[in-house]
Amino acid sequence: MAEYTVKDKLSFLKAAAGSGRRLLAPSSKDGRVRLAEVTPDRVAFDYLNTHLSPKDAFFPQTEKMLAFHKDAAKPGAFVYQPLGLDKIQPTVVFGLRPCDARGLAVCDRVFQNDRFTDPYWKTKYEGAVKIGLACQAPGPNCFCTAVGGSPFGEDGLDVLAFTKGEGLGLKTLTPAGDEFLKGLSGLESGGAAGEMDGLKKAAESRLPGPLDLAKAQAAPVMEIYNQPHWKETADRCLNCGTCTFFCPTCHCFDIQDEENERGGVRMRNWDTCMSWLYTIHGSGHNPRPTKTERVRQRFMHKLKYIPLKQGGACGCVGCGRCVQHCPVNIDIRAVAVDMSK
Amino acid sequence: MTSLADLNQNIQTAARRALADGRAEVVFGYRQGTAPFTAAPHFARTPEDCGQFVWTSFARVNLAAYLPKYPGKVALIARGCEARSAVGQVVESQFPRENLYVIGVGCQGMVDPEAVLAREKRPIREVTEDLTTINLAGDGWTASLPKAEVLRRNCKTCVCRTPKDLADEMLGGDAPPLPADDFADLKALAAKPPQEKMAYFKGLVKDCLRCYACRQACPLCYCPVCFVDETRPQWLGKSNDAMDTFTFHLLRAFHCAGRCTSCGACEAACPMDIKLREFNRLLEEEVQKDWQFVPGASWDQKPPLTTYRPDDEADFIK
Amino acid sequence: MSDFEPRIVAFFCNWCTYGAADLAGVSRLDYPPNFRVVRLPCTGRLNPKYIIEAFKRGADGVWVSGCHPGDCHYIAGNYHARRKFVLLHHMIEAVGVEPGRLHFSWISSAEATKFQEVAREVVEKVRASGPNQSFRKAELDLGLAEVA
Amino acid sequence: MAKVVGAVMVAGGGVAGMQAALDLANAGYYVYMVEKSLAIGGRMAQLDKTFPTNDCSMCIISPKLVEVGRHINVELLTLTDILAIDGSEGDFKVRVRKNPRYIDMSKCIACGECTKKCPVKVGNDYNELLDTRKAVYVQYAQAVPLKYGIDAEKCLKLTKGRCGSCEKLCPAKAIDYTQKAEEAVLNVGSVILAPGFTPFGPRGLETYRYADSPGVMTALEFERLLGATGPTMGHVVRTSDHKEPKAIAFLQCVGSRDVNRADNGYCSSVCCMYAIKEAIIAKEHAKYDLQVTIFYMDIRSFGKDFERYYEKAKAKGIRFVRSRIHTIQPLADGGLRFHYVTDHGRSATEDFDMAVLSHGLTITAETVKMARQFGLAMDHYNFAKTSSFSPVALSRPGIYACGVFTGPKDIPSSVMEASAAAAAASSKLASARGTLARTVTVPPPVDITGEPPRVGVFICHCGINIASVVDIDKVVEFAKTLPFVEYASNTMFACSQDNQEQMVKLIKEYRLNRIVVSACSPRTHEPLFMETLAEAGLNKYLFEMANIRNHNSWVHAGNPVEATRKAMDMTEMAVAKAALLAPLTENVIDVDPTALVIGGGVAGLNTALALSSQGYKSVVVEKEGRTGGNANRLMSTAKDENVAQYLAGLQAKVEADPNISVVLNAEVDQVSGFVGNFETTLTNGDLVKHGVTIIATGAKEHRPEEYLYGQHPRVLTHLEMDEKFKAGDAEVAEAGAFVFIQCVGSRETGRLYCSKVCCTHTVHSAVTLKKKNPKARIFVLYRDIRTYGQREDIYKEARDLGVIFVRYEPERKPRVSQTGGKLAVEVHDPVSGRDLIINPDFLVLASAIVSGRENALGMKYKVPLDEDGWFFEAHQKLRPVDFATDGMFMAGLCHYPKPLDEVVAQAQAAAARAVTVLTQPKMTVGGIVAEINHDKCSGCGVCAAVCPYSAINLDPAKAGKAVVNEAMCKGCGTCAASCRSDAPALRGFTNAGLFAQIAAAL
Repeated sequence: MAEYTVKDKLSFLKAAAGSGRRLLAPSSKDGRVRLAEVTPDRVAFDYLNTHLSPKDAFFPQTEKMLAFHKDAAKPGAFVYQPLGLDKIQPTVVFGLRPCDARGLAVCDRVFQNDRFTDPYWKTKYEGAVKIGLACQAPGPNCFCTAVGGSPFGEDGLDVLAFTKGEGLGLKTLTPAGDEFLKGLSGLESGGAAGEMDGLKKAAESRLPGPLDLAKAQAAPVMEIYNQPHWKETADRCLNCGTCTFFCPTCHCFDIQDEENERGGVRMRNWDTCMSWLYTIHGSGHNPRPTKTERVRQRFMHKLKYIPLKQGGACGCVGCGRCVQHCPVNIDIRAVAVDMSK
Repeated sequence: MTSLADLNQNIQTAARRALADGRAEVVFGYRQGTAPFTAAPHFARTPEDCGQFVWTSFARVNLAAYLPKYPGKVALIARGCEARSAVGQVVESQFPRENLYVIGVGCQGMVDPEAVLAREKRPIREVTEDLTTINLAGDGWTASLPKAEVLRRNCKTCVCRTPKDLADEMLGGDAPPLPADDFADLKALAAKPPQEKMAYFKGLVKDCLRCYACRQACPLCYCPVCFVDETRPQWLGKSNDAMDTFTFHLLRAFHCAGRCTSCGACEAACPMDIKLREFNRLLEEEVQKDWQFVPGASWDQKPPLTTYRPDDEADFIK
Repeated sequence: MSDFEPRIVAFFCNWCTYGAADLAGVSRLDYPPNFRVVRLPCTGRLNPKYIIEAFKRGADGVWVSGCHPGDCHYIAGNYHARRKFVLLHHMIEAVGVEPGRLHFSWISSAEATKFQEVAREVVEKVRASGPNQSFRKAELDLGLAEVA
Repeated sequence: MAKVVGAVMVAGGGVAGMQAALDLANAGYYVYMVEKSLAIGGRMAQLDKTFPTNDCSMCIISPKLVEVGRHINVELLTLTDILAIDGSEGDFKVRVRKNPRYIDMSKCIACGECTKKCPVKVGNDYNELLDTRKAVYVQYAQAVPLKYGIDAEKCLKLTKGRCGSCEKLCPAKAIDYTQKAEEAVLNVGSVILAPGFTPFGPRGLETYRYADSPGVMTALEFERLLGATGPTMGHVVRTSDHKEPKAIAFLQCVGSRDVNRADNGYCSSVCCMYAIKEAIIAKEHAKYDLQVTIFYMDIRSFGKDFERYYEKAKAKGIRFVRSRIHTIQPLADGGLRFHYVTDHGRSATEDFDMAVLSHGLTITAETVKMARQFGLAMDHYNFAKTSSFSPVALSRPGIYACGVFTGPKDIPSSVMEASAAAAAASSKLASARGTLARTVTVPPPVDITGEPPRVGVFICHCGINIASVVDIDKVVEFAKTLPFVEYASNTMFACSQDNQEQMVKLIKEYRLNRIVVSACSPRTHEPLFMETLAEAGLNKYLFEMANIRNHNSWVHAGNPVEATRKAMDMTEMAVAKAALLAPLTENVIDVDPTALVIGGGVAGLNTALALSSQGYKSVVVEKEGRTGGNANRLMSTAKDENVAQYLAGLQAKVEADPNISVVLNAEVDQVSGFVGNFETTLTNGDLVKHGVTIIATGAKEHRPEEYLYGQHPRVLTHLEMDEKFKAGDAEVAEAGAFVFIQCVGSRETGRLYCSKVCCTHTVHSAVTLKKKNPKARIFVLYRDIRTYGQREDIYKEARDLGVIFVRYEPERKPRVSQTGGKLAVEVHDPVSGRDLIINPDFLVLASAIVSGRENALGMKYKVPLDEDGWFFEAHQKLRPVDFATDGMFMAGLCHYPKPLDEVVAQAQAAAARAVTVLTQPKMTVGGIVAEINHDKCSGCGVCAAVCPYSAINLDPAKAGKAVVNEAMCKGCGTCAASCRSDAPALRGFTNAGLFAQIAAAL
């Protein structure tokens, strides 16, 4: 893998934007930073993290999957037509925080694995060069280090960048990253890795130490499942689902058809396990009838089921969004402590 | 009241007393949050639990939202809006009055984190408060702001800062009353051309994620199945379609009409900081004007959409 | 806009306005054919969401009509309806739906001429408001253009 | 009685006749409803609005018309005259003549094509001759039966053998010029006469210039002028020049209270109120500030809510002038100059643009002739004679009356009497109940559970009514393409008998399980098609109609393209809804055939007796230690009938009646249940199970706080004075001077109603005193004397006997003082302008009747009270003894103050209404009613709060969720529209169905 430096962030972004790929990067709009298609001059650097997680770039809130309409030739029959897949463009995503990149990697293992592949995700995710921007000044709610990550983490990224004066230090992490940077002009080779180590240590030192999840991860599922603290946490949970909408690893969706007299569109929308409706069966039976089951599901999923299914990778990446936004201050760190008691 | 510590002490004492007297099996209040600008609803069942109660300006929810069908006797450490919402729960048969004990607290208003962040751009690592100010600390700096300058918008026009008339017991001093919402901005907007009004209201909700945190936080939204979750017929699309989203907000506001106590929990819970109350305020103004009704003002009131007067005015009807 | 023919959904209570429309028919009082009537037992049955649904589906106007206050076949259904109408009417106009789109009236089963007059007025006012473009759901994009 | 026939003839199809017919038919008797004209409806069908609620008259009788027209046990004989009544109670033979209509009722589809070419124009009596109709005509647009008829006297074909255009035009081939009159004999057990009235014709009163001044019209003409279906569609204009009047005057008592010119000494009871109503409506209709003046003698707003109505009129700027106009002088511009003497004796002149004569109610010569022929006693005004204690029984046993036939009265009183007449007329027929009444049997509906919708669509041509405008074939072809449509076809007349049979066949052949008919209005034809479905073995609710005639072809005749498109849309909407319809079940519940009567006064006892005559048991609960209530204290009625004797007889009858048990010293404690199955626990611990409840809790005499009442032993209330009379009090007998003060506690702030009985009571007492002691000086201090109806006679008698009436203004009430025990009454006489001082031996206060304010009782049975504390009926005009809550009725003073004869009538009426429930061993409930989905219900109670029928409860046994009582739900759907989470669904009008209709509409 290679390392580069650039003297001027803007010229780097201009080069990236001129690569033939669409540039997605953090930018500020209405006082909030979001990942969006922007011109290089509007890319933001003075942000802790994007307001929403970057998952919507690969898994949008509403994704139109296919359309169907009545077959004029054959009464009673319908013609199906995929929507959108062919419109997906190669992208370069700049400015992903390492925690979020790690979150996307968790999602990636859900949407593509040995059992099935989601073409919408795959096309977008694999079609994107993901350039991370390391956190040199982590925020008050950040705890990536507590869940095995780092402000300079590399999981899920093709390139890791860090701010170096007016310029950037860059380190490629994958062949795709290598290839992308190779094609750009204005990059100087070397001069990044050494500095990065020091910055990484400094940043990590400002973050909390690891959560002790060992006990929770070692214990049988049902032991954790039956712990008494769930009800107590659920008592104050509103089931508002804000945590799931903001979580970079939450990936649940609901497929809906919308129709008119001529045909219809099939779309998938973000869904949330906090919702009563999420698990209701056609029969009317609901296996997660109360808040307690739903709250337990979310935390078990993050801290127990994902690690079980994804070879120990934690389902929480410590971005801190849920801690910041939860209106009733349900703090996943505290839940993790409860689970490990 | 001389200090926040005294008030906290009084709250804890009152809570313990309510448990000891058998007036309550559980006391609803708040405890300190684990992150800046947060507070956690706290449900105390033992005298020890009561020790965690604090007065906070960072409550983002309305404790009355927990009342519907809550088993057993509850003491509610209530701000004015929470007391009014509790009245609504009782009036709407969601919680029996005899199981409710209201410990009212004079309230100077909740702090809007966005307003603080607009004033203080440096990363804030710690937030504390006393009676009238909030204290901020960052990397090597501290600062203070008067609460009155960074209040949540709903708190700036609160008509029930001191819920004396609703509380079974009052703590803290009276909070000086504020002028009620005069809806001047809405009146000005009403004079604008339709396109501008539509652009304004659609613009408000353009970022809505349809997460329904507003609904979940709202003490009025206790329906077992919300109209947006209707499936037979499913008449409201689930996507981020602008009209579906707009419809959700319009109808939710309609459902809150004559019931909303302006507690602001919807806006405080909204992770996209949408000014949701603009929709509610439209109807609040109308309810006050047409029926002189103030939700949650008395235990025996009839919400305006459950009653009528034969001579109700409706000039627009041909 | 001159050839614009508005599409209007009308909600009539069975006992008064639906009857007035029947009587208008008996009396051969003509009016524009732009509205389609949904018959309800009472305006009390009118859930406000029906009005929004009609607009969402692209109606250019909505007309609600029932018994005069005091004449309700069900004693008080229209009194309760009236309170809902007050709020809905206010809200719909406040959020920027043109004032000419949503109409309410009380027309008794004997008022065939009033029915005719109001029918004409409603259609003309909706026509003057033009096609409903802002308070409706966008047409579903079935991707048909690409197929063709 | 040897033979008892379980049928009753009701003569007269006005509102009273209709009510009597329905009550009898619903109680298990077969009813012949005989109507002279083309259609039922009577005078009420002519009214625009009704006082004091300003209800639309047609809107409120229309459902009643339809009910009578469709009732399986009411046989409607229109154009029918009664020739003779032979036989006796239990077994009358009534000879009738059915006159020809010249139109085959079974074929006429009421399309009106026949009128188009009819060359004959005739004065339209429905509009009081203010416009014209054709010789072939329908009486009015909503007439029942909605069938045309030919005016034999005017028709060219029938009179001169020419024309015949209607026969050529009729698409249904219904015209039959060869019809002849037929005679028939009806065998009935009793007869109810409800011939109604004709308004007094003012042509003979030259003073009012009605005959020669177009600006002068009668009130009924003015009513038609106000009517939306009237000659000017409600636009108030002077008919001669179509000018909008600036000032209108109403002249009261035209042909009433007038023995000099009209020979009608009685008060017509309704004119003050209808004049106020017409004045209010006229002002509402005028888009400008119309000046309205009412010239009156006394304003008689004595009924429930009338006084408020009067005050409202004053507040609206209607001017009231106490004077009788002596001359009207027509002006050149069509205006009118009034000359009159003011209340203060001064002459005045004033110009108006129009004058409305508030003409009284009179009995027609035809009715008089009939009454004589049938051997009925009449009073000197030709009203049928009755007693106060049996107010609906006429002099010939077995013949009963209701409405204006027995005296002038308003609609609620007529309706009350109608129900009373139904009770009285069936009181001797109980043994034959159900012997002639018919029931329908339909095959049990097939189970369609699990079947996908298979919709059959029938598009009606309605002759040329639809087909001449709408391209029917196109609509049929379109219907075939709609989802779930299995069959679609056209039909010439969907409602014809042969098509009905065809539909039954097709339903079976194609296994259709939803039916859509695109034709005319469901308001008139839905029941017919629903019956057809039932005959075909389909649940009758699996039906939907599209009204492509009234709402389409008839109003878009000039635009066939759009009309066809609209017909397609309407059919699509109907199909969309039909596909989602579910079969609705109707369940039966048992009815406990017992009544609980709360209150043992004259009202309660009469109700119990009337119920007993029908074989039903009742429990009468009386809170005092004796029955009789206020009647225990009354002396005599206005007709001088002895109340004590009557009461003793009544009590003895009750005592002897095995069907009645009286519980004294007890009240209602706890209540549960609903119509058919109430359970009431009394304060003595008794549990009463009952199917109906009659509230007859009476009222109280107000205890005055003025005029030295309670401070001087000779200041008495009416009831106290009556007790002295009854006791033969010597001091009263010897006294030489009496003063009566009227309106003590009535018609003032806080009690803004007239107590109705006090004026009559006062003049009756005055007359009694004068007769005993002609030298006694008697003064009546009054505001308006309200001796309505024939009671006016005793007012006149009192004046003739020398009783002195002095009017006082409420702002200058009489002042009462005492000096050394001697009373002095000082009153300002506005006529002379002087103050009078009278020293009476007795001062009698006509004290108000006040409600017992039975709020607690009301809460227990979930029935409301009005702001004055009177129990609030389901409808002030047409359901004066019913509560909105099923199975609940009221009688007597708890409803409103009223004299004994009206109390008895209302008591009998309550019984008749109760019998309509008790007579059904099982009640059918369900159909289009609400149901609650408990998965969606939060138990917030909004549905229960808005339900006008108290049909919804929050059930503690169901976690506080709402439950609908199907027996009480009327299907308005207000609950369903008010619930935020859509927990209630109105069957037949579900969200899914209505959303589907909205979608299909666009």
